[in-house]
Amino acid sequence: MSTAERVVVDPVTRIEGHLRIEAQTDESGRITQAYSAGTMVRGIEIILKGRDPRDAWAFTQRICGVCTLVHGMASIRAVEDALHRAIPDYRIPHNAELIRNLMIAAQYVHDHVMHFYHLHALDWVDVVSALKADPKATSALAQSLSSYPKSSPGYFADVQKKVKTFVEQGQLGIFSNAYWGHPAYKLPPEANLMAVAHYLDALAWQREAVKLHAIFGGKNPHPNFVVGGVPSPISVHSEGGRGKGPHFRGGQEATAVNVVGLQTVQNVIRMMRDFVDQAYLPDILAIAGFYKDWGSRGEGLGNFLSFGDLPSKSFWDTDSYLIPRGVVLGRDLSKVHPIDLDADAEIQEFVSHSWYKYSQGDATGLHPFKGETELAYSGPQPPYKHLDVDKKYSWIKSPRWQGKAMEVGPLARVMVMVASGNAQARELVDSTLKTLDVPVEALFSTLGRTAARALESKILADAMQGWFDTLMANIKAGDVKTFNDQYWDPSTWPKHMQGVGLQEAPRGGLSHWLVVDDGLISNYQAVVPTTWNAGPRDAAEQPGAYEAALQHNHVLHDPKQPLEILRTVHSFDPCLACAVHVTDPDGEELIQVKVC
Amino acid sequence: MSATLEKGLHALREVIDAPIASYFSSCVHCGLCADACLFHTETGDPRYTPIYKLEPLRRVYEQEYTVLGRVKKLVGLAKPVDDAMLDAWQELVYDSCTMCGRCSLVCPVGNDIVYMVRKLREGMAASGHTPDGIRSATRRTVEIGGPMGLKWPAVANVLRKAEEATGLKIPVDQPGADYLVLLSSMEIVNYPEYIEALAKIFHKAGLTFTVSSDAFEATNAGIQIGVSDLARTIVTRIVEAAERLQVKHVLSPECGHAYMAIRWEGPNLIGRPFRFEVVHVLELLDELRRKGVLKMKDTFKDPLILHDPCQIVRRGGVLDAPEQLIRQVADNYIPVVDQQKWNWCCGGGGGASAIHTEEAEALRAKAFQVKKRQIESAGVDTMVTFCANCRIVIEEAFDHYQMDTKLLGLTELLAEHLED
Amino acid sequence: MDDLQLLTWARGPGLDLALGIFVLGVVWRLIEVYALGRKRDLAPARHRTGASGLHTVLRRSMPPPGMLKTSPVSYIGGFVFHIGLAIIVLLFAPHILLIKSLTGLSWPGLPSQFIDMVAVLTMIAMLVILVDRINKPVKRFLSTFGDWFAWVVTFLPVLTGWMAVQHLLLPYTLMLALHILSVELLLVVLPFTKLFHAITLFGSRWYSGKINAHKGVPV
Amino acid sequence: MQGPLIDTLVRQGVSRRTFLKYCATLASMMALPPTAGRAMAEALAAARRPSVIWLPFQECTGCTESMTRSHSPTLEGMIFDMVSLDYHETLMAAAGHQAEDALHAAMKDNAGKYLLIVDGSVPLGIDGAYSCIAGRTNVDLLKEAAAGAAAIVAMGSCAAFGGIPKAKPNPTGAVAISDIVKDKPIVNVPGCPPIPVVMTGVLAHYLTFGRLPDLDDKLRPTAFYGETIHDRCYRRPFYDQGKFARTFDDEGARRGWCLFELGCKGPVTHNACATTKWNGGTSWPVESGHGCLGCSEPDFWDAGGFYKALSMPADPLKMGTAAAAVGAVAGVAVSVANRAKKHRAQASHETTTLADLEK
Amino acid sequence: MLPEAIPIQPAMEPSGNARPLLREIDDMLRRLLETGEPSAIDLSALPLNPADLDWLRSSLGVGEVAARLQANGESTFDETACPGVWWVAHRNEHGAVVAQFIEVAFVPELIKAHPDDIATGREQLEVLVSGL
Repeated sequence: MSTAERVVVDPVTRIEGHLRIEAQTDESGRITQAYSAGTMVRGIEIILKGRDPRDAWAFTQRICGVCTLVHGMASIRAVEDALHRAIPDYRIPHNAELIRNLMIAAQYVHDHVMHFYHLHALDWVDVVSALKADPKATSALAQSLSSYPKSSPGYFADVQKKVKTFVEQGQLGIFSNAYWGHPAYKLPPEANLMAVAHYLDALAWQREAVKLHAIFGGKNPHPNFVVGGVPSPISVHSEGGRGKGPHFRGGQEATAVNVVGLQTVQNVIRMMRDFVDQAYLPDILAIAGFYKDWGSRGEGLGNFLSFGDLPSKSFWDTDSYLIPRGVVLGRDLSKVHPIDLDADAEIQEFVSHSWYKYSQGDATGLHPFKGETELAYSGPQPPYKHLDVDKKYSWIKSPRWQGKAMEVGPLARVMVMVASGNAQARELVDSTLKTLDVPVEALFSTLGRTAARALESKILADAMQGWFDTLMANIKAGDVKTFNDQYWDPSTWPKHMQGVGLQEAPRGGLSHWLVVDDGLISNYQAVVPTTWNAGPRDAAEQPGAYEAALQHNHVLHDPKQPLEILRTVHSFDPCLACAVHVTDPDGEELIQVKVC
Repeated sequence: MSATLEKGLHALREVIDAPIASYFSSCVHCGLCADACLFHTETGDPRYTPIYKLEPLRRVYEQEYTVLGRVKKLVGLAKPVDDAMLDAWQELVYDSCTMCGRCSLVCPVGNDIVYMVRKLREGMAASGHTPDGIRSATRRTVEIGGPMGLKWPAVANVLRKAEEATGLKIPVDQPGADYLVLLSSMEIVNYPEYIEALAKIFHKAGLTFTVSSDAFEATNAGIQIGVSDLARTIVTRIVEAAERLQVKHVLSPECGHAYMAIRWEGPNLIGRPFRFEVVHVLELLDELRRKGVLKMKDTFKDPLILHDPCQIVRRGGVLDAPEQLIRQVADNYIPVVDQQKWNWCCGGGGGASAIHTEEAEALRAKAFQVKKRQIESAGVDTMVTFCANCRIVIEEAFDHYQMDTKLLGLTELLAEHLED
Repeated sequence: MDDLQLLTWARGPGLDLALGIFVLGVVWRLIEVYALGRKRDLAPARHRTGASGLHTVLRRSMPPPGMLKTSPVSYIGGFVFHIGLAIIVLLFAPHILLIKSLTGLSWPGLPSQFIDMVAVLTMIAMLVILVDRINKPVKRFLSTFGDWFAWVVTFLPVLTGWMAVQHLLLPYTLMLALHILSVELLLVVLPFTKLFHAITLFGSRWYSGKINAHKGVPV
Repeated sequence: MQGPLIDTLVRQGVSRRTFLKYCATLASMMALPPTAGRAMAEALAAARRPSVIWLPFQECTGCTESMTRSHSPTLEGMIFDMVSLDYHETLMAAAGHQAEDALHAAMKDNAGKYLLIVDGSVPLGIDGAYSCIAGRTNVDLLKEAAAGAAAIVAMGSCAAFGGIPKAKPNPTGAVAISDIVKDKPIVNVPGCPPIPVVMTGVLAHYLTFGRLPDLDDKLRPTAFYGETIHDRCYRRPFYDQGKFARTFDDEGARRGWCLFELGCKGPVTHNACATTKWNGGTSWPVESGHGCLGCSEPDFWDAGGFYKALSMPADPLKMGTAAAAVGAVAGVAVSVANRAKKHRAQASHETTTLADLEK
Repeated sequence: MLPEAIPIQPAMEPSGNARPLLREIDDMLRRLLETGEPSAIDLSALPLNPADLDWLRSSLGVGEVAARLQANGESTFDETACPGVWWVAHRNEHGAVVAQFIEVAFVPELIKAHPDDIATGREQLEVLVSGL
């Protein structure tokens, strides 16, 4: 093995945004220290200042085009929460909550599937090895796992032929120069072929899945939202018509949410359940079976936070959430700690190792309502080889809950669900552990994180049908209200208000903190999942979730091919544009850099 | 001190008020007022467009009372009002304007143009830009007592003759009478039968009246020329006489400007309301008609039309009485198209009839064509009016055009057919 | 600056500026005009003048008897163009929204094809009026630079608005920006040109009505 | 109709008719004449999969996500059959040094021939340090990659026009690709994100004809950006009839009436949403009920707010009250002066006598 | 509950934009007869609403030939009552119409077999023949 060295992975690919990992290894190749850095900023929080809060969703939505819904939703909720805090009887129509749930859940399932097959799978699946597979054996394997219809030998032979042609042409494109043949790849050729086939299937599947967003939001990526409900009126009319009850409009005098559109939604829900049940979950279990050793590395923090989401009644009724709100500390699933959103010391962001400056000193932590966003870039002048990790080294801030670093995301949610007593979650976790024949500790790992993503996809895909049925029942009963226009006009708002928009995004707990003065945004802070997970060390030198996970039991086979780093980092599903969204327009910083 | 440009501008600065400012701000140069002005319609000369006649006033307003105008003046973009301009405008403001007020009626933005002409004449007069004829009429009125230079003995003579003709007493300087009867020189000289008619009617109605030897003249050339100071002098005579004689009413004669002067301008000239009521003779007659006092012994048979004098009807507000009265006496009254407040001027009001230059007379004659057409299209040989000035102007025009149309005074016509 | 930026400027700072100058100018000019005051008429009124000022404000919108025949272009053209302008300004849905955002008041609009037709009629009427001004001796004689200028600044918003809707000559965005800018030009110059009649007209008619009603003449 | 692509397709079981049909539909979408489908097929069939390098700068990955939603051709169709996507951070298997190596190899092997696709704007503030990949600034990477490119596709509004990073106050000094690269053919494919079929259509056109499609003055393909949303909107008849949705949930909204009053920017937005729709023709923003944000126009973020109708003020009007006050003060000042002047004139009135009338 | 449970009420009227196409088609037919040159109208590129298309379709009538192509979804080639005028509709795998043409030709372009495909067919045939 090699000598101790600094392994740099930049760009970390198959993620959203620009992430850089620097890992210090010892002589054995074991990672002793890991540093996670976001290397791109746009300054969206600053851009938002002085704008109409109703417009904010469109800006924040562009924080990320992958989890394309979550920032828009969080922003909408922030404005609504501000209104609700100021005007307690301010409410969102039930249909709007249901449609939002459907859109959020669709985002989860879509995002998780795409993450697994297109961003994460190539860490576990060797495409080149698939060429050696026997299509017949692959078919047998596939049929043994699930009832997924595309499992004939001919189907796999076709896929193999396609890949073969592709490889033989010599233009490998996106598959070129990868770690093919790395000894850490452990799947047999047949499993690889099956995964490659599902890689392609999932691409086709996801195109259909997003149609749910297109129906309600007009398009995907970046569907539309509106403060006070959803901007997708239901095309029914109650006057005239035959018999009782509402009638759907068709033709020109209609919106997308007509009988055809709702049928599409129903189809998408069915398709999502089918794919999760027949492909995603079985594939995860099958692949995980070959990588059980990853059940003992990559955990890191052991602290999990969930803001909760998917209300059956109202977002302000936290008891009606499908995903509960709370914190699990130190793997202790017996206790769920409550979260106080408004206490100054509860949620704070630190910039000790981030390129920002706080007016009260960089060692302090600030509650997001009082958050500051003044930049102090002090990194090396590009082009650079290494970041100075002892000082500041990232555009990402370090959020903490009661001073502790937290992991957010699917694993955190499943842990909080389990700890809160969600029966389906418990059952799924138990059966997964049993199928894989691994101890409960294996949950707290890179493997557990990737599996949790699949488990919650199942929980959500199942829940979607219920929300859809309720929506249809409401429509049938004549309730087609989807938007509350009562406080639409900012001139009807109180002069000062503030609110927080929470959302459990696919990558974890997301919070947008909004302060409004005279109908315009005076402060906007987005504390996003990847900030929690990918943030650098804080004032107390506590590492962030990525860093802690990488420092947990990783030995690199070959520092030149740091596949192990990718596996653990990808298990978090990094979304860097989300994490890095602030900067300062101050021109003087230019000079500072030159001085450095 | 004599008339100067500065004095004229000074006078204009005094009279410009909010309505004038509003009117000038509203004018859109649509030119519709031209269609309402007989001097334009009969000549086709665009200079006779009423609003154009006000250009000096407009310039003074703009340059003195608007910031933009002042700035324009400062940087030399505004043409100042000078003597040459006023000289050129004299014809437009006097010869070709009878202050008939028809233009004020048609202006789509509501500009009261004649209101402004009256004010502009203050400046024209003060700066010495007035026609000789009006000026001498004014002089005669102020110095002698009437525009024609008539003195009391001559009047007394006429009154005596009327007493003889009617056999009725015409009281002079009789205090406490119901009515102080005012006359106009023209009536006294040209239409003495008016006085006879009045005497008969008062007698019939059982009302008392008197004539004042100090204030028999009703016309007021000061208003026509546009000098309020002189107009005040003239009207004050009447006011003093009426208040001295403690009459309840002052009876304005048929003459239009006289009525305008005493009824509408009078109180404003002396700066206080009168202690008596001013009544136009037709108003009185109409009231008597309504009371049934005015009974006719016979009627006038020939078809006839009515000429409504501007200052009494359109500008004076005596709207309905003339037609009611003519219907009382005439069998074949033919209403013309432009009647009552829409009537066309005779062409000699506002002092114009006093201008005796060749050009002014030719212009008047030309302007009369509108009346001529009215008479011809009605196909009548008789026209009735109730303003001495109109009668003179119309008869001159009849002569000019060699028309043999008969022109009658309304009051005399009534008196002639009055039940004995 | 590209066309959308120009449009945004026109809708934003440009509009603010233009409306500011307009409001400033109107308030200033109104005070300038009406603070000159007038003397009370001491002659006793023939009868109470009541709402005569208001009557005149309304009555003067109709042509006097006979005048329609003598000046058909002025009246019919004027009617078509003024009513057309009013319809376009007050009953075209996008304009109603502007009015709503300025005043909070709104009402239903008319179909855009109708507005379109009205715009064409309005422009034809304005062109006829322009030709009339050139041809008719009185109008030509009275016309000053201000009259031609006022015609142009009034015509431009209608023309640009119509062309924007019809997608003529320039891209819609740019044409819309020009339309809004032309309206802003109109707003800016209105208080300082004869276009101010749009406001003083009411005062002028009211004065006429009052002054004449005092004598008993409805005008 | 022969060549490596068609051979590949045939070997993969894709018939010539399928391919022709694909070309015909693509030509239809690109508003090319019906005969162009045939030409396209001939050209595409003969093409060797050209190298495509996709560089992400200040972006949100929405453009890439949108590309994955492409229905015809599909992303996998593109990657396997049409182009050789040699560098794309979100999709590529390799990472770190291996990714960089792949990039450099592609640039070297295809020098002067590869198509460079860029999403995201490029920050110029603090010498570009606001956005770095592998320790190098975006502007540095862009210049290097552009030098060897045959043409550049600025994918999405950020790359095309600066997009959201350039929104006021543009904290990072973000600029569009065309602000930096001046010596290469550039096609802007704006949209936030662009419509997948537009993205693939532009690529297909380039592959077919070896040059960029006809562009407008903003370097957008006229086939897709030639008309406004409003002109092709299925709700246009309601606009013409004066039927408008007044809230997002009134009867008009449910009947699909025009969204102009709710701030739709369709009239000033050049894009093909109304005709191509989104996500395989499922819907598009206006059909679902939200007005067009105008996302394919330069600086649409600063165009006055998404819920303000185009005829409404873009900014709060601030001057009105102040102007009225100033106007009142000015007016009062002027009128005080005017009245003083008039009173002076009246006070200094000299009675006019008969003698005065004579000049 | 399924959305089908709720009845649908379509409403649409023709805009009249389809009418002028008939003249154009007539001109194209004349050209086909005189020069043998086929031509096509891309219906998706025209401002036609579904009612317009219905009107056009029913105006042109139904002819004798109807062909179907299964390639990446179904395509239909229907001869109208005017021989030589074909109604061509391309659908994707989900059955949604992605492009629609009126093709004026003796036989629609896409129906003709390509010489290369025929050659391939012959090769297959030869295998069969040799196996006899």
